[in-house]
Amino acid sequence: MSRLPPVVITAMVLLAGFVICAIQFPAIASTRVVANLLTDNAFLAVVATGMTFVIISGGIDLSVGSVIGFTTVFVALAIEAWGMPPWLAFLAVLSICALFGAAMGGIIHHFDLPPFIVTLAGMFLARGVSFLLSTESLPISAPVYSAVSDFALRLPGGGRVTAIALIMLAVVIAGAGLLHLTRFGANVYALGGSRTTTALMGIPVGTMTVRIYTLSGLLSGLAGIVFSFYTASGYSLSAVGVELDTIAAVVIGGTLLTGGQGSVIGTFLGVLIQGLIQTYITFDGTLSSWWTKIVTGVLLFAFIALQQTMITVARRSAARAGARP
Amino acid sequence: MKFRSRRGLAQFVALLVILLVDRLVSPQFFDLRFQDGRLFGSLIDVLNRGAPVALLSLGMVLVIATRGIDLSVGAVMAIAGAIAASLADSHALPLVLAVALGAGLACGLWNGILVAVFGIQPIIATLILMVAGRGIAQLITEGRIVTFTSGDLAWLGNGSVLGLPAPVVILAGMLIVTAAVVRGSAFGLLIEATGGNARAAELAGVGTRATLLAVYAWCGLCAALAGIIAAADILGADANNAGLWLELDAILAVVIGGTSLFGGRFSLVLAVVGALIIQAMNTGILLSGYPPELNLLVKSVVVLTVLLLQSSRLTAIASRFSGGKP
Amino acid sequence: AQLTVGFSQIGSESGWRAAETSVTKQQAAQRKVNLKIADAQQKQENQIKAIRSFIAQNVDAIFLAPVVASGWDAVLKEAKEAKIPVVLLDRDIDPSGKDLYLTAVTSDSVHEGVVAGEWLAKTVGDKPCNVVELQGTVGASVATNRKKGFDSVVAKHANLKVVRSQTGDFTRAKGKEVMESFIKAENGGKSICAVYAHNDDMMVGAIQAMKAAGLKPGKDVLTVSIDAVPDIFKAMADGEANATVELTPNMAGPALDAIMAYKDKGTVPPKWIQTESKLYTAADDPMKVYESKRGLGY
Amino acid sequence: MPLSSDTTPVLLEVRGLSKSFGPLQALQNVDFTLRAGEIHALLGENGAGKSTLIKLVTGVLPCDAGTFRLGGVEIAPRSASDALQAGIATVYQEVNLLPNLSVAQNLFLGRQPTRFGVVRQGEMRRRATALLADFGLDVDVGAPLGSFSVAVQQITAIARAIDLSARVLILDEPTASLDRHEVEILFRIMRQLARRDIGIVFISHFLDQIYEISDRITVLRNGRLIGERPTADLPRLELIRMMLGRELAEATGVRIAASAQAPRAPCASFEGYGKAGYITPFDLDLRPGEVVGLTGLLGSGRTETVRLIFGAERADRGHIEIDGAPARLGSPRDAIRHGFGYCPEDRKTDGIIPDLTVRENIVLALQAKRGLRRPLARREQDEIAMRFIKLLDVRPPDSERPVGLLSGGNQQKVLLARWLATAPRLLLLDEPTRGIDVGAHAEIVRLVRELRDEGLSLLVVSSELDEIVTYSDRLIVLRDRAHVDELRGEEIAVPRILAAIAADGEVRTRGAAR
Ligand SMILES: Nc1ncnc2c1ncn2[C@@H]1O[C@H](COP(=O)(O)OP(=O)(O)OP(=O)(O)O)[C@@H](O)[C@H]1O
Ligand SMILES: Nc1ncnc2c1ncn2[C@@H]1O[C@H](COP(=O)(O)OP(=O)(O)OP(=O)(O)O)[C@@H](O)[C@H]1O
Ligand SMILES: [Mg+2]
Ligand SMILES: [Mg+2]
Repeated sequence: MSRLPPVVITAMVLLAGFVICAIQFPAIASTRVVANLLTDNAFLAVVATGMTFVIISGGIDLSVGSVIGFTTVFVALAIEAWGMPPWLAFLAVLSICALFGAAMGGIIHHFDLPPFIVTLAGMFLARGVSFLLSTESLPISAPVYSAVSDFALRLPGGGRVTAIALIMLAVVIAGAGLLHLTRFGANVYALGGSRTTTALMGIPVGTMTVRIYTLSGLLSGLAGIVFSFYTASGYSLSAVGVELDTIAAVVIGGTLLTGGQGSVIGTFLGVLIQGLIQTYITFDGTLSSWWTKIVTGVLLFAFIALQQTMITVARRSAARAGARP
Repeated sequence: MKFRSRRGLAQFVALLVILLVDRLVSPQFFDLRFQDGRLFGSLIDVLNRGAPVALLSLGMVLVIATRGIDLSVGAVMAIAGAIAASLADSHALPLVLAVALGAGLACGLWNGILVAVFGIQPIIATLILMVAGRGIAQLITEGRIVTFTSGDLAWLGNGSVLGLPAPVVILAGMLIVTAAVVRGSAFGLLIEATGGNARAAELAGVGTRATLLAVYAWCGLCAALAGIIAAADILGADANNAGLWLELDAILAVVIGGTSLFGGRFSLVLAVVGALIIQAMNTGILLSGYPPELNLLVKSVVVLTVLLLQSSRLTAIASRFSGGKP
Repeated sequence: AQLTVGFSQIGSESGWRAAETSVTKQQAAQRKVNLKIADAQQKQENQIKAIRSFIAQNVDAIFLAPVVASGWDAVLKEAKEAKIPVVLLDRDIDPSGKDLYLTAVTSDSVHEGVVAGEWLAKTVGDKPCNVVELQGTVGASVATNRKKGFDSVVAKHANLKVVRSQTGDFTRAKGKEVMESFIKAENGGKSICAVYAHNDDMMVGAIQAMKAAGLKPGKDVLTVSIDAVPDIFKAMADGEANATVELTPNMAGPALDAIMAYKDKGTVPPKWIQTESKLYTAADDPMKVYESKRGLGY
Repeated sequence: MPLSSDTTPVLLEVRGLSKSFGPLQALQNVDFTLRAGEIHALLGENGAGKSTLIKLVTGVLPCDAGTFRLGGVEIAPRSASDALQAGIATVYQEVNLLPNLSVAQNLFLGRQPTRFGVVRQGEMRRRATALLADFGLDVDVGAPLGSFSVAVQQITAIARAIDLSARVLILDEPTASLDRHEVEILFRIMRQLARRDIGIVFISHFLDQIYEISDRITVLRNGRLIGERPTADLPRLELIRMMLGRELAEATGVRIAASAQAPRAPCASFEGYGKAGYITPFDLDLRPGEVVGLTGLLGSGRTETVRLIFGAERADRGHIEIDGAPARLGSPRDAIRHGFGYCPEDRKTDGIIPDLTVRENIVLALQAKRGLRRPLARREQDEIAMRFIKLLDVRPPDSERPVGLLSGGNQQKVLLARWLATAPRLLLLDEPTRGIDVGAHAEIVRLVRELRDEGLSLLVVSSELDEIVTYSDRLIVLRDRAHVDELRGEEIAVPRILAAIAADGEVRTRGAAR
């Protein structure tokens, strides 16, 4: 194989980064830290999986962070204040989020509006509704929550693969399957290639658009539930700015923002790269607020530059290899 | 020509409608009075407070016309403001401005290099500076609000020319300069060609790289100017909050101004109108007296309404119902 | 042996926060404590990550300035299992976590609002007074509490009335913009008797707006705000501000003392170490306070 | 050949179809009748409204007025998928499917074989390979479509439509980028389908092909129906008159060589010029007042040669002399500075800028050459645009129309205009007549000769051998990305070229991925 797929390159970049971090802080190379990486970024990976579909289809969803915030507030209120059984609260909030996504998809398609702005309005709306619901941070004390947070697969070396990490892994695997193995997934790529052409090829573009944003809404809701497990609370200001982290993870994972190319596995690796950057910074522990930001930026740049270089090199050598008759 | 004149109608109508709604929630909205040599009134506030975002959108619209995006403008604002405020009391204004604007230019060039030379996707290339840039700004101020007393710099935020606030005059000047640079030369055509189809433009001899570098640099410059005004306004640089999330407002302004995020055709004036639409909405919210929990809800409804007004699909449906020929 | 303390700081969203960070560093250095600061950039998830990584690094104690009140139980339980004492700084958390931390060094932000309100009530006496309020960030617990405290005083005085209340996001720029619109909406500011701001930064912006509109803050319009950052003392010295309620940036000092006593002698500190919410007015020699506060990194 | 007569049942009936785009009446009260088992050619000049008619029939665009009946039943498709469901499969003009998907996915998009909801990749590839084998195409169906040449993409689109077509198959200029061999295969398959009573609508500007394959012809002009005739009853000249509304001074068929002057000094000469993995090094002299033709099978390296010469691709060996002095061609800008111009073959991705107006597209290269600081005044731009719109007869003659809204052939004319406006000394034309109607075709051939006589140097790629022999003074034959032969003077004739192309005795299948 002379052509390395971008995913492999991203994986190699992640590995290289991990090794470098571990050399500097040996404690990083422990199952505990690796398992924490999964748990801490679980909600991000879930929402990024949905975002991957949206971006590959040529769209973008800025509402995800707010939807997560809304979900945590709703779940907290539903369980604690309105006395809903948790499963019902989850079902309700997932339906609301899916509907919300569907509505945005419908508006984008039927009125031919740019997704960036429609979902930006969605972002304002979801955050606004959570403010209306409650501006306080609400603890959730339902037994499910302590059960879920106590559950963990213990790894040798003190690592704990928590329930939310498992949920996340399941979502990533299911998402990868949906994207890469089904007709639906093929249509998502098709949309990203060209909307008009896809329509001309007889794919119902409108339905697809609605479904894709529904999926993103649904997964944002699920990410919100995961987030509420993570913090055992609901708060209207939670997950502010997560949309940008999510987009960054997706793009670092090799998905083209212009659509048509990318993978869920790549996104997962992108999430881990971001998590690694943060872990590195916390381990360093000497950075002031501003140096934290600067170092985050520099590391982000380093990863992307490394990735870009490797892709260029791979492409060159592929061209070389193709040269021989 | 007919095509041209109809373009932009929706934006001006939207602005007018929002101003009228503002008048409904606040009866004194259109009142203007003259005091201490300058005009006072909510309309002036809309212009004055809208100026920074309008400045950002002047740069942003060029970037978006090339099919790019610049998320770093808010951070660049913070950097320029921090530099200006730290130097203001010890150096002459021209030097202060040169250094702050130079920093903005450098930031823009950095973005441009990542996008044009290294081929990194614009959103991620500028995300790097969005994150690190605010850190740099905070590094300059060490997280404090750096205040200054220099009247020269303060004038840029609080002074007035012929009764109009200085930021408004600066905005108007910048709009004219940008329009002159872009439409007075062939730059505008090259930008639109690059955004419309970069491959084809390159084959037609357009220096697409140079074009990209130039627009990102210009965007950095505009952002720096906005940052200086923001610092001058409050007589201090608040690196933590200056320009925070304003990149989204700027992008919103550009899109409301009818420029597609997929590049190509752009309009400077309409981008500024877009920024004023956003500010008219914000000012209206502040004047309305509704509880702040509602701000975002109102904002989302207004944004959607303005977008729907512009949607060609909706006009088509409407004209079908009214029976008229489109 | 030298103590290592991990400090999960919220971020650097305001001058006060920067001061808290730098004072914490000073206090740790004075006591020769090794301090590790993790800056969470305003995100709870980052704070949780930071605490986990402190646990992984086996620090001697953890300081936490929680960005929100709830959601700490799981991670604090982990800290407890690892036998690492946790001290809350600046803000408290929900009661369910009471036994998960050693002590909390905080001020009572509802009380701060009350102090501000009482000052105003006392100053205006029986005269009717229309107050405009500059709130902090919507949803931020400090904003909610400072509003709650102030409102409780207003409710007791029929002559006090909050006529407008809008968020200024704790920033100068927004404070100025919102105040501009208050002035327009309230008859050129003539019907405004007092401004209450949830922090001093917004008040500094509001003062600028009032001056630009030809009002005389501190005289025509009373001002009261919270935090006691240096710049408000300058305004006070110039007669443009009336009162501020101090939120001390030195939470770490008492916290470090408590931890050291706990580690050395096993002294269990009280569950809540409340810092003083001191009221400053023009009578407190603002210039002197200004000078003394300037070096603290605000 | 199954000749349908008026007694064969009507399959698709279009009545009173009208469509306007703003002030432009693209179609006006057009009727169209397709019978079962017939191959029906739809003809007309560029911009006559052929593609628009197709898009209305398949519901891609809403029509202003008109009815459709399929097999006697009224239908009103509102999207391409409705049309597909009704049994109408279409290859739209210049829609090259989805370059980012694999060939197999493109062929089966929306109807992939699945088991428990999972696409059976192996099965799909097997079927795709078999489907393409019918067209003599042996490609890696797992590779992205975009890595193949335009021709392979075109064949894939045709194969998809043919596999889908239940009752009606519509082909809008399917042969524009195919060579003879593939056209023959396509025609064989079309005849098979017609025998199965499928009705086929065929659009093309190649009159030879029309006479070879079609049973009946409908002609449109300026959005109006001019007439419907059985092909056998319609002489060629009469057909052209119907299409153009005037006589065509048909000079295309005759070969007119350059006036036999002493050969002038080359304006550009390439020596050992090439790029690994792209094209084998070649030597080439280009002289003023001379047309050099490039010919070969699809994928033989013609486009590659031209792109290298224009600097769109950087050579890694060899040198260039321009006017006798060594030069460097690192980018298109370098080439343009030396007075080169290049009309690319893929006008959609490499040529037009759809959002910009005809005027802006025309002046773009000239403006880029002049540089930023010497902007063309609006008046100059209008003047230039109008001059070329007239010269090349661009329709509609509206310089302020976004070029993306022009018909395919007219877009091609705009591209030509772009380069002519720069007054080049060397013009590289890659398939300049693709998708251009007979009238304009003759104009372009005439133009090529005129430019040559004015002293321009031209390098032209064309798959149309009949065309290329009429103006080439020298003809380079390519095979497998190498220049293998050069024909001059009397050697330049179709049979001789065919022999040279297939020198190793067989016409090989092609289409390896990049
Ligand atoms: N979407 C559109 N908007 C505006 N005008 C259009 C649109 N589509 C086509 N037209 C115009 O309608 C006319 C008919 O175009 P059409 O594409 O049907 O021509 P055609 O006969 O297929 O030509 P060609 O042989 O060049 O492909 C042209 O003048 C074209 O500019
Ligand atoms: N196997 C291939 N490897 C690399 N590039 C290819 C390959 N096939 C096609 N291309 C690219 O696709 C485009 C079209 O090439 P094509 O194969 O049609 O070349 P050609 O010899 O010029 O034939 P024609 O001009 O008849 O299309 C060119 O830009 C070429 O670089
Ligand atoms: Mg056509
Ligand atoms: Mg070619």
